[in-house]
Amino acid sequence: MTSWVPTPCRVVERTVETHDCVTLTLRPVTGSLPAFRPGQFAMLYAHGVGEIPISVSGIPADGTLVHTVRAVGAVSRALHDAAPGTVIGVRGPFGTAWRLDGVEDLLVVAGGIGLAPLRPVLGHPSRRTVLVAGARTPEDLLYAGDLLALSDVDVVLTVDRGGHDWHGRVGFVTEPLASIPLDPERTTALLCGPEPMMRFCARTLLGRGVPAGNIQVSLERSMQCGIGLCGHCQLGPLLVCRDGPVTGYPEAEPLLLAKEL
Amino acid sequence: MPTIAVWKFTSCDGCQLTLLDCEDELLPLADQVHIAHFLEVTGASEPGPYDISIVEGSVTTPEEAERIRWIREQSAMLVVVGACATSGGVQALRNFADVDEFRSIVYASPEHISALDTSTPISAHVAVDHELRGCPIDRGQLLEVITALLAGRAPDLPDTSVCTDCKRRGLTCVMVSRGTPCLGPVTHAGCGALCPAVDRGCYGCFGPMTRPNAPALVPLLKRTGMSDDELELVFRTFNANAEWT
Amino acid sequence: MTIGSDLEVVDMDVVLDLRGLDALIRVLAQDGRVVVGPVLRDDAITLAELGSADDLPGGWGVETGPGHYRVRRREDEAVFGHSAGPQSWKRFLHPPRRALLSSDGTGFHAAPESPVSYAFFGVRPCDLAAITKLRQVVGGPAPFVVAAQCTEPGEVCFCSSMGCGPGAGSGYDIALTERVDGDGHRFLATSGTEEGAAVLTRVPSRPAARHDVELADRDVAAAAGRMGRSMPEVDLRDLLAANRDSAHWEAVAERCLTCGNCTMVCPTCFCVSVEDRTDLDGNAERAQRWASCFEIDFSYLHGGAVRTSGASRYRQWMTHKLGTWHDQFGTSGCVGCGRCIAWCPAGIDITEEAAALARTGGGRP
Amino acid sequence: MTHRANRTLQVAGLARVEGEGALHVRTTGGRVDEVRLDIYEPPRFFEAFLRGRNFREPPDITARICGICPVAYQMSACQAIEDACGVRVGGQLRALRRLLYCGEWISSHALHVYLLHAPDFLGFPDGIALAAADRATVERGLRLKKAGNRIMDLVGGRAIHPVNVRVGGFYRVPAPEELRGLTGTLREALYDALATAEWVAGFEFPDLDVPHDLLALREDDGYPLDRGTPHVSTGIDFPVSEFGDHVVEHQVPHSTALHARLDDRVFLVGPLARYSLNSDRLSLIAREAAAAVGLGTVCRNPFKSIVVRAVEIVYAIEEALSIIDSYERPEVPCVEVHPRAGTGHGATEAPRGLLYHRYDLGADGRVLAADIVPPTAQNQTAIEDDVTRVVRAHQHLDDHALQSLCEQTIRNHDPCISCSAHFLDFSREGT
Ligand SMILES: Cc1cc2nc3c(=O)[nH]c(=O)nc-3n(C[C@H](O)[C@H](O)[C@H](O)COP(=O)(O)OP(=O)(O)OC[C@H]3O[C@@H](n4cnc5c(N)ncnc54)[C@H](O)[C@@H]3O)c2cc1C
Ligand code: SF4
Ligand code: SF4
Ligand code: SF4
Repeated sequence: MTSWVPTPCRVVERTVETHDCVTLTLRPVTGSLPAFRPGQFAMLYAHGVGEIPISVSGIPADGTLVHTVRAVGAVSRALHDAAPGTVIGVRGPFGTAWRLDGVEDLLVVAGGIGLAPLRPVLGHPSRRTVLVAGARTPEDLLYAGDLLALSDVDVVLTVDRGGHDWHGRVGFVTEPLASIPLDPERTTALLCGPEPMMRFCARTLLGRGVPAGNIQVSLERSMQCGIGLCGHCQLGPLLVCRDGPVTGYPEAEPLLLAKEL
Repeated sequence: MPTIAVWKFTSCDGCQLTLLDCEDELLPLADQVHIAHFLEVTGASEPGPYDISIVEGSVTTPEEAERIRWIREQSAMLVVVGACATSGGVQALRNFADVDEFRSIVYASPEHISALDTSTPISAHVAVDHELRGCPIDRGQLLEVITALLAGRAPDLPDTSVCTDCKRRGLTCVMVSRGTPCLGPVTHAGCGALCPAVDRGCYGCFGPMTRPNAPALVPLLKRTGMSDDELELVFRTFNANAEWT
Repeated sequence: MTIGSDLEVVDMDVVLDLRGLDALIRVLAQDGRVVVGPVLRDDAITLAELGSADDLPGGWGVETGPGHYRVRRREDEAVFGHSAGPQSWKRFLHPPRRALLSSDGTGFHAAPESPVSYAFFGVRPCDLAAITKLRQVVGGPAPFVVAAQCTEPGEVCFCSSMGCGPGAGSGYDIALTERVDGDGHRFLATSGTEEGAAVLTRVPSRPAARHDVELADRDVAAAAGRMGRSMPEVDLRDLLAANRDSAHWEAVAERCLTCGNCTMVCPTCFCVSVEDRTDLDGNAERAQRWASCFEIDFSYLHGGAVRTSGASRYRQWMTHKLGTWHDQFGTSGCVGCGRCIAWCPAGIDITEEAAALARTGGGRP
Repeated sequence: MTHRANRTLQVAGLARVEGEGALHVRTTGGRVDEVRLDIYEPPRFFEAFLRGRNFREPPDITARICGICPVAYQMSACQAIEDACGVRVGGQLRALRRLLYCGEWISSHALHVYLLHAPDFLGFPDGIALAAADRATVERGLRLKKAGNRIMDLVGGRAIHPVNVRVGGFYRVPAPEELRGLTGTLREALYDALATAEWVAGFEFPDLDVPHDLLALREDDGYPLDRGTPHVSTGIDFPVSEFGDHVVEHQVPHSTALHARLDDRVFLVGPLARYSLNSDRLSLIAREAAAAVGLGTVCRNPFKSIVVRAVEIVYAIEEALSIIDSYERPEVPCVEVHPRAGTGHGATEAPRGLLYHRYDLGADGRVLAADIVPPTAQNQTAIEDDVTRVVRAHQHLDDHALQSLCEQTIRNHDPCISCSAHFLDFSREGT
């Protein structure tokens, strides 16, 4: 049962990203946690409130963990509000990671908070990376300043609704996908966002000749344990906490197409 | 200290009493919160705003319809408790009848009695944050809501059948093993399966769970010997006004 | 304690009479185990702690059917002459509620492990298989298992078509086969582990004659032919995978109450929800409780539940049980005990529904 | 100002009573013109919607008239329906009913004594403030209350609106071992109850000696609880079936609230009446406790009802222990009751006094008509009369003190306004 017991970690830094998102840097109060890989997640426990799955949004080399949390309900709100010094419980790493071995051109497509689990794959100097990120409004764009500063990444930002001082794109992330230059055979696409978004994006990419096997998605289901015991995260044959969240599109597509699966 | 106010609308007081029935927790709770209004317990009544308002009872008079709007404005969190507050309660039987006739049965001079023609749940008048089902509510669930709100977590109030609790308790299903009609399969959990524990079929005092499949239960109830009349009555008692189908 | 598995088969069959059976219960208890077995309680044969063989439901049988269960007097005094009841061993291996940890805000402490070591007495072969499947998922210490081979399947049983009975496969310490006839009331006892063999040496018995063994084998073999039901002989995993969009789910949903009884009585259904509790002093506790995929909040994601329709919830349960369990754990999740059929108030029959799917073929593409 | 001759006292929301009510007092030149206990609890029309219901339903439905004394409603309803059907429940089933009722008495009385009434005598606004000053005492009260609730949980399946009560008996009867599990708690509770009697007897009681007729049940084998014959302090008895001939409800001109009179006289039900007519029926320890705190055989000072309640708690615990002690599980959990056309009457002693039910049944078992007379409805005239006397005797007090005393006078009767089957009044003098 020790697998249920979190490691106490202290919030050492809290960065406000948007009106409802913060990035927390956590350091184990004592000892260390096993290394996380991009795409994996932790179960973060807010004392007395609850525990939820949150991806790693950064993997510093100093043994800290970085997570970006969007406040949507009680637990995520409590984590969002955790001031530096607060102790948070961490279990993990859990789940599958983005498969990056042998990747030539990397296309990263993120919707909203979906950018968080993808941030750790950005900025790898040895490969060409294109990032297409969407958000509801310019104010909801995560890490916007940092992203534009990344030298090795072509960044395309788009929002559902712009404002006076927004000069970028307005529309869904699928639109730039239809037109950005890419070499389909060489491209590996990583998608994370709402299910319909991932489906539409994958369709667009398939239409452009990207092989289905080159597309990876990050799935989301209710998770209460992270260790294949609670059963909530089932999506057809998958236990998403164990067999996901990162899944090849050929495997995921039929599951995403089934109603209420 | 967070302030709590307890309000009564048309009801039997049983749900409020549930708070006083938390004998072991009552005084510790009183140390942690400030009771700003609770007429059954104290004459001291303070003006709003209140952090948590707990509302018992249904709306059956024009004055009550006014008062609930005021309470909503004054309360950060509105928790409505019991079948009266969540579905209109047993007094909602008037919704299916001629209220003038009801008045004349009870009162010699019915013209003095100012009551609305319907008994309606609080949610028909204002937005509510949490609903506690039951006639009466369950003590454990009441404490759960209060402690959850104090801790800032979401209260754990499973929206599922009485059967799930019945089974967790290890009770033997009275419907399957004795042919006793039971509303457990369509009734909202929360009581801890009290009736099956005393060899009785559930009579639905917690009201329907979300998406109850009552049409599938009806033939089973008939098979266990319920007449059409009884079937009508059993869904029209303590949560008569709720959506059973 | 050794794990009740197929470590080593010790061939040393003996025959016990009721006195021997009673002694067996007492020996297991003397060694510090809580002995749990079938008892007659609340008009059903349920599971409870046994003090002696007198606690067993001697002379009681059951009559089962879809949505139907009644205890009935038997003509003999058999103690294991009943098929699966409302409870399963899951209750002990994976209790309905279990504390996980406590938190004071800075430190997290695992809840103490239960110190109880169980001896399960009279485990039917279907349940023996279920114990193995359940433990594969939830782990925990192995119980000492006294199996009772099935010589009397019920109307809703189909373990033989799931390959889980009526003979006890692996996983027992001792297997009993009961027989009541003109030669008396007796139990052929076979040990499955060294520990089982050692225990058997401590109870009064006589060596088994070839005749005893033959009778037992015959009774068990006959039971295989008397199952009330069977699963269609198709690859169930493929069948369910192919029927994700079948219109048949709607037909079941009309009858299904989404009450969750089937999952709760199932000896392998393991899903749990985690509950957070806080007290007024700022301490928090986390616990798990049995959950059901029929609960509407089971699939809750921020914004709403994924599976709201009854059809999608029934599909989830049956597909998991018979199909995707293979993908997740390399085996079927169903052992054919028939509990979900008997204890479904609506009498929905998983074998019937599987047959209906098989009849309609692979469903829509 | 405080001694002014003409004044109006208005208590808009009576606290520490069950349900919602108000008090209105008007005096002119030292004369008390008007005292009105207003009930603004909205009507719930129980008697109306009981019509057409199945004869098995009133125990569950009428329980919902009052969350404080649901067992009383269930017991009176069962008795009335059984009476209509020609069934009498006796033996261990009756004993279990009595046990359940003891639970309600203990719990309801403990609630009233500690949380609602004692603060009046000790000058606290409420039981919570009392606990802040004397936690151990309030904890004792809560312990007592919990002991009562444990009986109801076990026998009734739930403390508020028990699920295990039915016409003819119960759904499930407990095994003797289950009941014996309560013995330890109840033995401790007995000490708490005796301490309670001693504690409340030490309060200061304003003088008041009410001349009303007293009405309570009386029976041969013990203090009245679950049955008995109505008995009046004037010496008359009448069968329960004649209740309606003696206790007549009527509307008073200034109010729509129904008031009741007994043979056209003001009367009182409840602990004072019960005790004064039955003190000889108390069990041993309760009788000793009554003597020890100086309660005579008759008590006519409503302020002392708190002492009577404490003695009744002692009685209920003793009675519960004795029932548990001689309990054997009945063969069947309930006797069969078949409907038949006719009328049935039932009366039991709710914690607040006699509670009467009458049902007219059709041959098919449908309720044709129902009549429910709760104790608070019967006491309303007496309560107003008490307040009149108190105001007259304490004209010298300032408004605040007089108002508090009036409220305390009302709380003497633990009025249960939620038992609103009958009464209601929206009209209030606006001064
Ligand atoms: C693998 C994975 C990675 C995630 N990574 C991130 C991340 O990096 N940043 C981030 O902000 N969010 C992430 N989420 C989503 C996040 O877990 C939910 O927003 C969160 O669970 C909501 O919980 P709540 O209590 O605040 O809200 P509520 O809506 O009140 O949820 C109540 C409960 O339902 C369950 N639940 C609700 N929504 C979800 C959900 N989307 N996924 C799983 N369980 C849910 C949880 O048990 C939760 O406690 C991730 C989800 C998954 C499955
Ligand atoms: S007794 Fe009722 S609540 Fe319990 S499982 Fe059966 S049908 Fe459901
Ligand atoms: S089982 Fe049903 S009727 Fe009985 S208490 Fe629970 S919800 Fe109410
Ligand atoms: S299959 Fe039967 S037991 Fe299972 S949820 Fe449906 S109705 Fe309930």
